[in-house]
Amino acid sequence: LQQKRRCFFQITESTEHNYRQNKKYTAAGSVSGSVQVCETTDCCVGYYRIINGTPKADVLACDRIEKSCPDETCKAQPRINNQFFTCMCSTDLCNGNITWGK
Amino acid sequence: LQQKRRCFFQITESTEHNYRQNKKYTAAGSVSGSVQVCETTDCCVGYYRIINGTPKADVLACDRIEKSCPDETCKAQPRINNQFFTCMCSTDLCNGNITWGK
Amino acid sequence: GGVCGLKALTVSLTKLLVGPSSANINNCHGSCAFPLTNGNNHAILLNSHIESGNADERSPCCVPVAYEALEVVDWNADGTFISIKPDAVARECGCR
Amino acid sequence: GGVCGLKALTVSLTKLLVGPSSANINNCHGSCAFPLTNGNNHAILLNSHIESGNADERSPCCVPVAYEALEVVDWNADGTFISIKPDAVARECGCR
Repeated sequence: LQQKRRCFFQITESTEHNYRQNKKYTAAGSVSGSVQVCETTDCCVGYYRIINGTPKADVLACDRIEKSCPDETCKAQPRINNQFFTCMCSTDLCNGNITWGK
Repeated sequence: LQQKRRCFFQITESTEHNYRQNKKYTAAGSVSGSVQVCETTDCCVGYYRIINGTPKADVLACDRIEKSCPDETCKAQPRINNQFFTCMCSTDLCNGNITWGK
Repeated sequence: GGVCGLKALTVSLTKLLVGPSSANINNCHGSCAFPLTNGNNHAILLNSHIESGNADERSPCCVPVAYEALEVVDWNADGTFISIKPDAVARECGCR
Repeated sequence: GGVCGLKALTVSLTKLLVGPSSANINNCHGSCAFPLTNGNNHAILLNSHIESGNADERSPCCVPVAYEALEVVDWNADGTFISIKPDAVARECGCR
């Protein structure tokens, strides 16, 4: 019996619109507290927003969008001209510790 | 009070499909016997089929399709490599007497 | 010649149909280059891909995206018949 | 390169969206010359008009005619959000 992937879970209540849309991450697996047990993926993801030069976790969850995560640890990848960063990884709770490259 | 255009009316019961479709010509004006009084056009039309080298009237009616008829008399115009001929005209009962050009 | 839009185009129908002799079916002409004004999401993503240096990919094309039907006199072995031809007259253009 | 049809096309999304990093949106490639196999009535009439000697008219173009939506992570001033982008992935091609 294969163990299901466990990921850190967090969605931000920034606005009603964004929060409502991001509730869809809960469909990828059951959430208890800050941990989600993935039903449909082996990938954990983190989406970060850069505010005044500092990254802030916007979403931590089981993957719903990326579909692929070759790395075991969560390496930051820039998006939209460094306004956002994302990371994907394939070990339990790996999305709690993002690795920032140079 | 302008007089309504009168055209010769005839549709052929060649097949059920063609007859059903060509009943739509009756929407252009009321039919009594072989004459139609046009409600929506000033043009009469004739559609002829060439069978063994001889033209046979397939449809005579008030115009529904052509939308223009500069000539007073009905001059034959070839269609589909001379398999069919059509004529349009703008005087009463003018579509009963098609003029065959050389 | 301007951005993608509709222009009148009258075509002869005498070789294909018994009537009418001609009809305005319109056609779409114009540029679909960046910035794309009347494209959908696929066209926007495709243009972005091409602008990023992939010049060999098929670029968005200005084509009809909405049509009207045309009533004609069609023909078969038994004679002529009135027929409604769907999607015959272009009504709106877009980059696709 | 054959008649008008669908081909896979993977595009990078990292400049436009937060996720996914790339997606297969497909693209349409190929000939729409006579005889037209996957055209509608407008394309058939247009091709007939061009074949009759009007070579300067815009000829039918091989473009997507059916699409699927793509689920992405989009962004705004308040952060990221899951969004469904309609008409983002080409599913079927035709001559238009």
